Amino acid sequence: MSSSNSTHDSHQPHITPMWVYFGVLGALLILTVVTVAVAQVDLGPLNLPVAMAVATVKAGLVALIFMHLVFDHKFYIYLLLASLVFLAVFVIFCLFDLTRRHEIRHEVAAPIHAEAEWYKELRIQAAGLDHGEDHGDSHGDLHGAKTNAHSEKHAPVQTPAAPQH
Amino acid sequence: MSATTHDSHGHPRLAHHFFEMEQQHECAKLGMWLFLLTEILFFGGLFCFYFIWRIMDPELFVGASEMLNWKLGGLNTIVLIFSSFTVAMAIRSIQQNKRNACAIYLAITIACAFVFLVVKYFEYSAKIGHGTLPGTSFHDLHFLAEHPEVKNPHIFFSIYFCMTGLHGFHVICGIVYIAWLLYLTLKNRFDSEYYAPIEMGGLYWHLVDLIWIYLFPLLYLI
Amino acid sequence: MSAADSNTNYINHTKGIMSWLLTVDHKRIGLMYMIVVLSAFAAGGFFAVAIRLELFAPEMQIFPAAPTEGASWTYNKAFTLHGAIMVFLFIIPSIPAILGNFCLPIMLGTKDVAFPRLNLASWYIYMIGAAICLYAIFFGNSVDTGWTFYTPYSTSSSSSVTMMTFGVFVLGFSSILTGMNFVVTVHKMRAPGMGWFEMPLFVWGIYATALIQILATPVLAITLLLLIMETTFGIGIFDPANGGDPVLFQHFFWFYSHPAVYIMILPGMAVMSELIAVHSHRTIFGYKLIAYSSVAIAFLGFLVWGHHMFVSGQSEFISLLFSFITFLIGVPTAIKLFNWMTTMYLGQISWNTPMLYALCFMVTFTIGGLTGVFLGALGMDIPLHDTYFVVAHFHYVMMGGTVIAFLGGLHHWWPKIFGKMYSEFWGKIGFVFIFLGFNMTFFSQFILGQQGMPRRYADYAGFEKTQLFETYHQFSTVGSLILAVGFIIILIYLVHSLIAGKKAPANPWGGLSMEWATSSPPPAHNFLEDPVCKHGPYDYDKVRPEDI
Amino acid sequence: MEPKGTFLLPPQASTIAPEIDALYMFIFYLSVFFFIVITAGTLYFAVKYRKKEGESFSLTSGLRHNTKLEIIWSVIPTILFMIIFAWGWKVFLQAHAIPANAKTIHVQANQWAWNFQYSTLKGIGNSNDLYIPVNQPIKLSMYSKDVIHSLFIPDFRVKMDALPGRNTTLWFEATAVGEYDLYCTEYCGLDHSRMNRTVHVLSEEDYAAFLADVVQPRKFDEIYQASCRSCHSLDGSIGTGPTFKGLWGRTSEFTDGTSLTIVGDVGAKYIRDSVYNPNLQRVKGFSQAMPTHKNSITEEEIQHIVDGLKFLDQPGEQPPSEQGN
Repeated sequence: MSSSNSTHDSHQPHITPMWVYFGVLGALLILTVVTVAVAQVDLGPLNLPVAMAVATVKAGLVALIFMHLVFDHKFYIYLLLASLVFLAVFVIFCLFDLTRRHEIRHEVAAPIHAEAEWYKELRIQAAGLDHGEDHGDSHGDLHGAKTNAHSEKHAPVQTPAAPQH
Repeated sequence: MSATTHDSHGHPRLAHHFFEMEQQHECAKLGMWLFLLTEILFFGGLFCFYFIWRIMDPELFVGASEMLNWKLGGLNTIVLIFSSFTVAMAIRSIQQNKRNACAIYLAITIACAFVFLVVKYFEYSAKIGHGTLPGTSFHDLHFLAEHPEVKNPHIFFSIYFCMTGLHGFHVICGIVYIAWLLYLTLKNRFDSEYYAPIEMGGLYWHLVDLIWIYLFPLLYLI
Repeated sequence: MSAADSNTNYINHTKGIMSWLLTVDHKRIGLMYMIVVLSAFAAGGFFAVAIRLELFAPEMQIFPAAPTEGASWTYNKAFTLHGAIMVFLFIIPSIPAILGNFCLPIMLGTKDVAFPRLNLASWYIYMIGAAICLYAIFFGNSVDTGWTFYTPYSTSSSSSVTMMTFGVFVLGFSSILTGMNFVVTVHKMRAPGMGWFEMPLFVWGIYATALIQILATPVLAITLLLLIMETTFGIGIFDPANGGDPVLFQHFFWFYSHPAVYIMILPGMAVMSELIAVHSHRTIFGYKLIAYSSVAIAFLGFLVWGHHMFVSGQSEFISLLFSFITFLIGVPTAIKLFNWMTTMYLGQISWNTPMLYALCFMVTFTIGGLTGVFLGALGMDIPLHDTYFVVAHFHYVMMGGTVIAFLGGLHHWWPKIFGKMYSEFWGKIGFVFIFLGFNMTFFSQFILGQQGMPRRYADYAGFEKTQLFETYHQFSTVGSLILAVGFIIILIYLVHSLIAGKKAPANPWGGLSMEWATSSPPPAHNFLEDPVCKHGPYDYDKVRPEDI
Repeated sequence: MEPKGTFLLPPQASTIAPEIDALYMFIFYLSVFFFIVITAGTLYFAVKYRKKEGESFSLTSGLRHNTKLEIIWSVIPTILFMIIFAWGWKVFLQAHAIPANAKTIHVQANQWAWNFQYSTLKGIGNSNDLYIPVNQPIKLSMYSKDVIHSLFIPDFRVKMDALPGRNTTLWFEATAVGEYDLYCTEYCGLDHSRMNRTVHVLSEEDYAAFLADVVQPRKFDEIYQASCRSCHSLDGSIGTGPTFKGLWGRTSEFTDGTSLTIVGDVGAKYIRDSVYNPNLQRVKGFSQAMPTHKNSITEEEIQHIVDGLKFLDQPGEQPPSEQGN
């Protein structure tokens, strides 16, 4: 009906040559090995970007070749990119808020740095597994872990539950 | 059904409100892509969950991801990539009217999906056995003893179970759909003119693979 | 059309309840949506009146102060259900699912939407979602969290939050599938000769809405799923007791729910463009600008969710960004208003009921939009946030915008849908009640909010300002009763028209878009001959209605 | 004394209120102007170009766009919006930048009550209404024990959510003595609408009297329970620190080789130093574990500690500071 203004121009479906599919399969398997290999080396802060970069190359191969995006009308690529843009906006804006909340008012930090209350019990039990009856130590450990948690980030974070802390 | 309007392209699978197979196929493909967009944003919420905690609390991920077996994860990656390849081959076969080849490729895809689920089952039961559970049911004392520096480890396992659980659910849906495609292929319902359902199934399956390609390094490796 | 006098149409060509429940005809599905969505509106309206009566005076009047044995209804449950029903069950599906389903394929000159069976499935999914919500309300413990389900209240509330959110989760899929259907239909099913800029603006508006439905609703789905996981397993994303962040929930929630505001208002604007152009009998001024501004609003609508959170403790920098983009979104909205106004210039304006609603929209939506400027300004939002000012603002947009446009659209397409004319006299009477009642109800709430009355308060006794608040609350309650009477009048004369109304001509308003070229009501496949698009939908300077 | 509100706005009772109201009036007049333009224009066209009774449809104007006009009505709103945005940002920053001389009051919100704490010490100086001095910047440091609440004082034009799990802050400077409503504006459950209190703005003298009345120094027992208990026993057993039993009158040897008998003024001074600067003199055999209590124990309370220690070994008698109770 709307073929006159349809975005499609060729009537024959695109049949991808066999070797392309085998090539992509090989590339994907090699890249999987690369991901695993790279992950064995600790790159520090680069761990995440490198892993994401390799994954994106793999995802790109699947999307472009297996999902026929290169052979299809460009509109589908735009659609896919649009969804990724919105996703990126979502993640970046949320992160922007969470990481910069306390920059004007220092007390306002994310609670993500505090451990849930119910771990106290578990930690004591876990410490019991490790060093038997050493009570004082387990307390110290717990305390140490908690203060680390607070001082690790930029601003001095006041424990909200007790103003006089 | 106003039969007068389409006598030019009288394919038996042409629905009444379309003019020609071309239009019907294009509609199906666009609809499927839009559905895939919703899938991406649906998983996107979980990726947002992941990235926020990853950046706010990196120690959690370094410590907790050691608990996952990257060998099993890697095996599953290879299985899924291979199944993605076979489903692409299935579409290629039906485009050339090779129904038997198409059926074989679809069957291999289903088999791969089952292998994936079996591996997943072993991973899950090991976690459950250790008490490495998501949320407040987390009680893996050995983990706590070995990793005193990791705060709130249950959150990592919440992310792990939510993401792989939702992904596993998609794999199960994929198995059902592809099994149905296999049935229809065996009943000679598809040909080089009409294979949109297989192509849609392929797109869906590739997306399931795509998501796993990200999940594997994010959860198991780093 | 000569064949229009044939008596078979989509309503009577097959008979029996199953011919409706299993239909794949977009027009019948539209009617089925009309029945259930308007029932939801009546239910939401019932709660609204209950809320207003409670607030007529300080102290508790009709609701118990606390739930007791036998009387578990509280004011909090009433306002939650009013909000949840109106948002999820009424406004979001109202224009797209009823008028969109009915008109969009006909306006594009096609026989049906791209996926008719999926369209029917959307209706069933809507029904399942609604049934789950009803179950939670009547057989569960209802829900008292507000329609926003803010954590950690929602994770600690003893009401049936899980069940209700699951119902909303299911409803979301109905919305997504409808949106997908419309986007594909617009892209691939247009009649020969109809380019993108020959589409009626209604279609553009619904198209922009559908894009938001597709991109935003999945995020609501995952948010609600995570909320359910948090309540059941304590996964630690939103509840600080489990190491989560309650403000993050607000981000997740508003990432959907702000675009959802545009899911609600864009279709209203879409209807407005039709009403103004057809009843002014004048080509639309700035067609492309209106079309593009719909898409621009849809896009920018994704980037402003944080303006619901200026006092929530989020980063000041992100508030700055959100406020800035909020003001950007004001520009396309203003452009639309000016374009509609100018469209009337040099027109030939019929003062009939749909046009009255269009004029009403111009007034009420302008107030809604302008008061949004107050709320978007960072410093100004501080005293106004979560007061009745916000309540009044979004009712002026949602009700003064969407519901008024919906009523206008319903009157506009009523002859096309049912083939009957309603009483023009009673139409105008109903309009007067709606206009007066609406403005009385909600304008007083602006003053209330500015004076500091917080929203979601069951009781305002014992304040320094009780006396002041009482006056405006009483004014508002009286207005709401007038509004209710208005809706009852409309219901009565519309139902009466079905039984005893005059037969409608194919083109009662002299419109030029394709739906007016077929008979009223249309035949089963919309057109007896496949139509070809020969002129633009608003070529009132070139084509006479009798020539189409 | 109490400022009057207008029809549109409540009284201005803080320094930020006039700033916010100025912005309000600016947007208000602009809105009225544009509302009149749009409504009047719409109605004028609707009347002027209405279709007469019985008139049939004719071809109408083909005016489809006018670039100049469209640019004007895109650019003018954009400029106005940017002005409002910038103004709003300026006021927002003013409302957020806490002056250095602000006095802190801790606020704890729970379902469904407010608790204002005037002292940094736990358990003393609380009230359910908020009492503040006039013309003095006040900083509220808020947190919630359960769900999200929001503190709103309409006459001050201030509002901020109180969140569980972390602190938020809010500041204002009241400009007029009087009583004002304080509301919770974030929906928080059943009695949300009863979570309102009064703000009492007091003159400086009245506020001092209020503080003296409400912020009473804690007694020995309370301080002991809050700050000393985990390290110093009362029954003579050895903890992280020396026991309090028999401390008064004991002769302690310190790591630096000196020793001191804890009696009289010298003893009192030693105890004060130990509380505020514990590592100055450390008793032999104990680690450097004790933190300073500068921020949690006041000078008045030191006296109570000394008194408490004196009477520790005579269970029958009350320390003098507790007799008034």
